[in-house]
Amino acid sequence: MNKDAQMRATINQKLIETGERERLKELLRAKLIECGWKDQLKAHCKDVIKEKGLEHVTVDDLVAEITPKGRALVPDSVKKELLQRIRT
Amino acid sequence: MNKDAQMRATINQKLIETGERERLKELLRAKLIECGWKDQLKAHCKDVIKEKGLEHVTVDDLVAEITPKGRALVPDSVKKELLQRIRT
Amino acid sequence: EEEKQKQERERLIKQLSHSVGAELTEEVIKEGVQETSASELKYALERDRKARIARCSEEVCADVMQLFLEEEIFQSAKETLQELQCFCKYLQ
Repeated sequence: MNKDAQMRATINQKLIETGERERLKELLRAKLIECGWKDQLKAHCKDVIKEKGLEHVTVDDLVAEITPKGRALVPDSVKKELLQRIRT
Repeated sequence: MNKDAQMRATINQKLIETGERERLKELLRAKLIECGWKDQLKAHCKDVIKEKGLEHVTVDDLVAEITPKGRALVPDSVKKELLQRIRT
Repeated sequence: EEEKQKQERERLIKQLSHSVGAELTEEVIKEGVQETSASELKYALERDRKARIARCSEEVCADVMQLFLEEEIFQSAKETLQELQCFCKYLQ
């Protein structure tokens, strides 16, 4: 294992052991609701379903369609806060 | 002990006893910092570390690599000034 | 004879001064080289460690975010689809 892989494993282990990984997920969830990400995603889901027709769409189709937008809609401030929390 | 060795011992003893030896070394250190010798040495260290790779270099390697340059980089004016101080 | 002795003494002092000067210079060079080598290597290792922490933290952060988004997006898609299907059934 190279040094980077070792370091990543250490950071991950620490996040799990301290329960920080779960706390981070909670923080992300709260932040994304707060900034309207969840609502925007839901609206986008509805648009896709409307466009394709309820009978012809599966969860997997929907996931494939909305994932790029879902990623793009995450505010930089949320990404930064997450990174900050992982670094410290 | 021949005459030369005797005189040499006397001078050295006098330099140590009067604290002049340490003062001369201090003067030399200050002059080397002032003339940029230390900075050049640092830059050379960085080059060697870059060239050899951080994983493959030890303090002893660095010492061996930069000592010749360290000697060559001492300005003549500094050597002359030191000599002048020793004589007086 | 006196002049000769004086000259000899002068020569000796000059020679010894050079020798003491060279000795002191070599000592200071060795100390300086040792100190600089040790500190530069220490700084380089520290810089490397900090850069690695920053790089790996970013990678871990990206992984955490990706896994989280995968779960959330899947949940959102599933919930929205179920919601609309229920609504549709209700209308029918």
